[in-house]
Amino acid sequence: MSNMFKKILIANRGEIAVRVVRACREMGIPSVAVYSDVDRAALHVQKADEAYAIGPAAARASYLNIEKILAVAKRAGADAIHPGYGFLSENAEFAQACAMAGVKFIGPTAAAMKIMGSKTSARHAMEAAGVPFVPGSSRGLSFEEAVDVARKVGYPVMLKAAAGGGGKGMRLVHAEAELKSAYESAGSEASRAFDSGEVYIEKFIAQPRHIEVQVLADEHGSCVYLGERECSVQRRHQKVIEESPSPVVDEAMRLRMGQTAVKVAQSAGYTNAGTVEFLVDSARNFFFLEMNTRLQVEHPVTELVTGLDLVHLQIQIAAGAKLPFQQKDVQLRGHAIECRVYAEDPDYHFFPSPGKMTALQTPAGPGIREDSGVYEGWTVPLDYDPMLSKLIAYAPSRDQAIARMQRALDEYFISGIKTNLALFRRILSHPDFIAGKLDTGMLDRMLAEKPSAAKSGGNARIAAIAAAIFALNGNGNSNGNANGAHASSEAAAWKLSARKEGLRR
Amino acid sequence: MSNMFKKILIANRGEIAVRVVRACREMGIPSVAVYSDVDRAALHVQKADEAYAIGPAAARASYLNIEKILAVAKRAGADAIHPGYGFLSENAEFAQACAMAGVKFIGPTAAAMKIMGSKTSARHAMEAAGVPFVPGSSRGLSFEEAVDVARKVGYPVMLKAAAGGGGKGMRLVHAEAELKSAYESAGSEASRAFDSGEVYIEKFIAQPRHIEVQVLADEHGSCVYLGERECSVQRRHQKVIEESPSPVVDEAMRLRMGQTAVKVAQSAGYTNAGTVEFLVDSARNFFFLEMNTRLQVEHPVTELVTGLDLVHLQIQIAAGAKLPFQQKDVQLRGHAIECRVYAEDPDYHFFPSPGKMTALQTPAGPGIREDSGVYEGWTVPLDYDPMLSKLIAYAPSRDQAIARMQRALDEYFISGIKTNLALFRRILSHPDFIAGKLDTGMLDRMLAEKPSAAKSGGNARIAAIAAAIFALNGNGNSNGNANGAHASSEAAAWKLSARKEGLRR
Amino acid sequence: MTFEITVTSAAGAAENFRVELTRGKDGNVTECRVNGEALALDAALTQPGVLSLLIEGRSYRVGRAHSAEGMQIGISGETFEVDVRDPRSLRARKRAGAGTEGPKKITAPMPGKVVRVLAPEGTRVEAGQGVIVIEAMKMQNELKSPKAGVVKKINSAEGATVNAGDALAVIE
Amino acid sequence: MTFEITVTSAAGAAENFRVELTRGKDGNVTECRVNGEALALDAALTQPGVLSLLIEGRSYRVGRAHSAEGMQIGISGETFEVDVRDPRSLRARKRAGAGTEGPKKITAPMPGKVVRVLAPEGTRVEAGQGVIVIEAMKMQNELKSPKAGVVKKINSAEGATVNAGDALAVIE
Repeated sequence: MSNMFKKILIANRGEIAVRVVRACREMGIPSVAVYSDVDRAALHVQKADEAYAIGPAAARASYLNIEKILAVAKRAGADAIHPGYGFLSENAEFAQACAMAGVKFIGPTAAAMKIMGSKTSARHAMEAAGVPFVPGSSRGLSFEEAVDVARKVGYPVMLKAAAGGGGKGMRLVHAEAELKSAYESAGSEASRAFDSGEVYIEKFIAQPRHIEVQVLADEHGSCVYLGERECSVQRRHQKVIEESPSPVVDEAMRLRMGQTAVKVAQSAGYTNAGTVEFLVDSARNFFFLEMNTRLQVEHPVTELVTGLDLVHLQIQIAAGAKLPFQQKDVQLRGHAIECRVYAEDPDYHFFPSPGKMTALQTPAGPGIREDSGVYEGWTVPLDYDPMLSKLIAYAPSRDQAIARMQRALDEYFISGIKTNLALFRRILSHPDFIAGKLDTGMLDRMLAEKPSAAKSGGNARIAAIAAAIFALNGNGNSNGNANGAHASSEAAAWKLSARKEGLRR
Repeated sequence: MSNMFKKILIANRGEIAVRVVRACREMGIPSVAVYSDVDRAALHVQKADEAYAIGPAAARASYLNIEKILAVAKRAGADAIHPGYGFLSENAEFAQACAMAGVKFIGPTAAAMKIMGSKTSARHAMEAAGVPFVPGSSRGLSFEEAVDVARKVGYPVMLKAAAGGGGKGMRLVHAEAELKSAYESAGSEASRAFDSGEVYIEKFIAQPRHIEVQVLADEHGSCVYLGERECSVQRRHQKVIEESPSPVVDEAMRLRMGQTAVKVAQSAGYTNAGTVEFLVDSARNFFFLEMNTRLQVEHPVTELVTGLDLVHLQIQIAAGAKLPFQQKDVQLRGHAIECRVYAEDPDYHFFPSPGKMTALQTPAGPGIREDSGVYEGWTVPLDYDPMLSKLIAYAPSRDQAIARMQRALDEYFISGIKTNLALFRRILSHPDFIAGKLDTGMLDRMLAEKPSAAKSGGNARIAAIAAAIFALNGNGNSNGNANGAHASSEAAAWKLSARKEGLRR
Repeated sequence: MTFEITVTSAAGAAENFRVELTRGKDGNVTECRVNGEALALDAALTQPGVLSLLIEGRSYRVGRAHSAEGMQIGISGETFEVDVRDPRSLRARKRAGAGTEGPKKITAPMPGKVVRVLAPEGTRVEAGQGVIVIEAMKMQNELKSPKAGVVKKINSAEGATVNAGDALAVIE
Repeated sequence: MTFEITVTSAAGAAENFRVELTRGKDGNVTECRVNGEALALDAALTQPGVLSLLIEGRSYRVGRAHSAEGMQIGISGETFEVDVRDPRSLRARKRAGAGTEGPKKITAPMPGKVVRVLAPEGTRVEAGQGVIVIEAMKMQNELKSPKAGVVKKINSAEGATVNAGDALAVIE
């Protein structure tokens, strides 16, 4: 493309920064990483073509510092910025500042972000376009209005922060008696989190699924949808496992959801990649929830079932290219599942577990993709989100994708820090997950169940034998006697062998 | 499936043994590895559910020892054997011995293997079915017959071993004066390699492409083709890079080649996975070359463009299942390229380079699959084929797949032994490769060219700086001061920083 | 040599094993018994901290790590805490007293920053009452008192960075 | 400290660099000059043998390995042989004499098995004539005489296993 970017700055860290660096490399565009003081040795710094320090560990002073990031862009000669997800990715002010600085923001316009950023203003635009909403109010409410609306839609209802996201400022209210205290606490939580205490009310949907549709719109008026993602496996409103397609969406429902998603995007003049989130009730009615105006963490499952590369397409679209295909060209094939690997301890209240990864063995082979931001020996800093990596499995069918993911989890080994790898094994072997019976409360219910201890039976004995062998041989940390090319049959520092025959002597 | 195997023994080593172990794990079937004395610590032994020693390093005493392998199958209770490729995979006697022992051989019947094993007997079956052949003789020839046939088809001609493969016993003959010595040397080479000195003659096709079609046949009469693989990038008749689809095959040609391949398979009563190889001339005429009666090294490129898993399907078919799809369900999408990573020195006559892999960093991320048989610290034995791993890149288009593979090669780092990684970078950036102008002589011509030294300019200077820093800091081998979770900003053992500003002080 | 080993699964189930390994003259293990049962064993250290075990023909790839809590052993995705004791040694069981007698420490379960001291020195607290809040990776975690008593000592000020295992408070 | 460094690309192109690194009192490098030119440099050892370099803002991930031939440096897929000399040291250049004067060794370029001795001791050979055939990984490789002369010594018998760098024969 003649007017492709000369250089792209990635205003992010971790796996997504590495993901975008790889796309830039593949497109022949030099990439610029930025890093805080604790990220000097981070993987994204090592993978990028250029890297510049932008300040202290605290995100506010570095990854959220618009001025510093734009100064680096200018200094390095970057003519575009990819924001990744999180940090500044949904900050309309940043998009605006990029435009002012003559640097292309790879994402939607600030105007479209503003419309979608406030849930109530988004609702106005959508309602006019006939997008289905959960019954409730379409704007921030006074307490008196809240009482009226809640009576009208019927309890239970949800209070939500108008400027919110990520579960903050949300309250479930079962009866009018609870409404006042919930209204107040939601409002004050929203104020603290989003600088706006506005709350609104929605009918509470029992055991809903969270299903979202990926859209892609160019700057010439074309917009397509790329199938859906089922993201119902959540803990504290944070997605844990995502998959595509959804076990509950058939061709007809996909068409309706997709067309609705395109309508949502077009009503806001949306461009680039975005995601339209829906709540789906048990009768498979879907209701618009919100639009995420950025690349999602879980975009790889869509890439695997469509065969497309969303980051390449984001960059092409931002550079002014037309979408290189039409809706009818989009073919979905197979099934993809993603696990978000976090540095947290699922056996101890999901406490975060930063620290040094002393060993790291990652899975590979057929149908396995890993988008990682870490490496063996890296010290995961305590200053940011605990996501280490995304493990994605693709296979012809959902059953095979589950089995493949289990196989990959078996191969995965991380030591030095705690991770949630064992949690995925438990979820993936749960009968409800296997049956595709998912809803946003499923994981919490599963965690409340007693885990079956049966599985460990055999391996505890093996662990004891291994521990004894390690103890017998000092520590087994060094793999000592291997002299370069010499010892072809002596790769290991030591070998032991006890045969029953030996005992008979 | 009700009559699925209870346990599968894998009569192989290296990446393909790991590949099959993974498929077994995904299908819930216990896997049994076998290993020679030098392979005790090999990856396939570590990944399998069970592992048994089968003797000394020499393949004849271990991986080719039918008796020992069947004894292990019996002892472990395996009711099926996957032979991988190489070793016993195309040995009809082994397939027969499995059948006699009541163990299912995952592959075609011994009868079908025998038909395909002799090129001349294969030819008789095919000619009757109307399969196109390179003009020449259809059977072993006396010298006098050879003179006649060569005159009839016209020089240049190829002499080939009837029982051969892999280039052994092949001679190109430009004129009748050369025929006698070529006939004799080809015959004696064939005798040594295949215990049969029979040679036949074919018209020599100048600068042919090698294109092959994957077929899959169940034991109930269904047979499908799964697109083609372009394998023209070869050195000494060994494939180096494979891709699918071929840059030269369009829909119409794919249909004709696919239908021919199915005809070939059916004429021999072929079952399970197989590959029909064709020579393609510059006018895109294709001629049957041979059928490989096993899973090919390069099967992953087909898996990526079809979305299927060939090893799962092999196992299902061998267990008596019907093909779970029809020809019309096979969709090809995107482009896949495979590089065969070998322990050999492309800068020194491609000498093998066994030894200890002291460091190994493998590529990952979008569109990258790695099927590896090695790990960091493994000592690659000198007793077997030098293939370490297969690196496969998938992307929406051929150009993107090439760029993605280059990106992955940039990320790949192996030390301790020599590898051919640099060779792939050279091939993938060659104008003929990029243009898809491939033929089986392309790589030899490229290797005869002087490599452009321009690329190294910048990096030599960086290498010098790095060497100085390593020298200044002793060896930099230990990453010392990292105390578990403590030193979040001190992941590295040491850091240096020299700023120009410092110089001005 | 004989080892008494306690293996605790992630779910908290603990099991005790007695593992006997006998070395021959060449240093090789000639005999392996687990709880008295003889097993065919073949072990190879394939990487630092990674063991390939063949036990009665079954193959296991075992990873080993150390943390503040001791040794962990990972086997195909499961992680176990192991406590290895050589019964001949005089060293007592390392297990800390588990009751509610005497002063108890509150230790940091992870590195982080102290964002709030909920119960300053001298405060009377119930078992399970929050004492200190630490934050890491955008998550706040309340550390609770292990027993009813009085906060005897707070070792960390608000804003301080702490390491995993640091004693942050003492309850008496 | 100043280093004289010869960097040889895989294609055989050699280049010489003079790298000066000056340490400050705290042990940190305060100055980096390459062939006299000052560069902004930031280096971090991220893994054993792996260096992250930022040079004038450009990022490089550099791997280091040792082999029989010396030190290798890998940068984004390219591998260089490097020879580092501290000019103050008296150690002579390690480069072996390259001419055809005097006795020359034939060394094994890889581990393998000697399958055939083509030119036994006492044989007169031409430069480039095969002397010994070794086999590894199913490939036979003929090792050739580096000069015209007489086979003075054969150190390996047929069937022997040899290591990379072993001197297999001497031609005089």
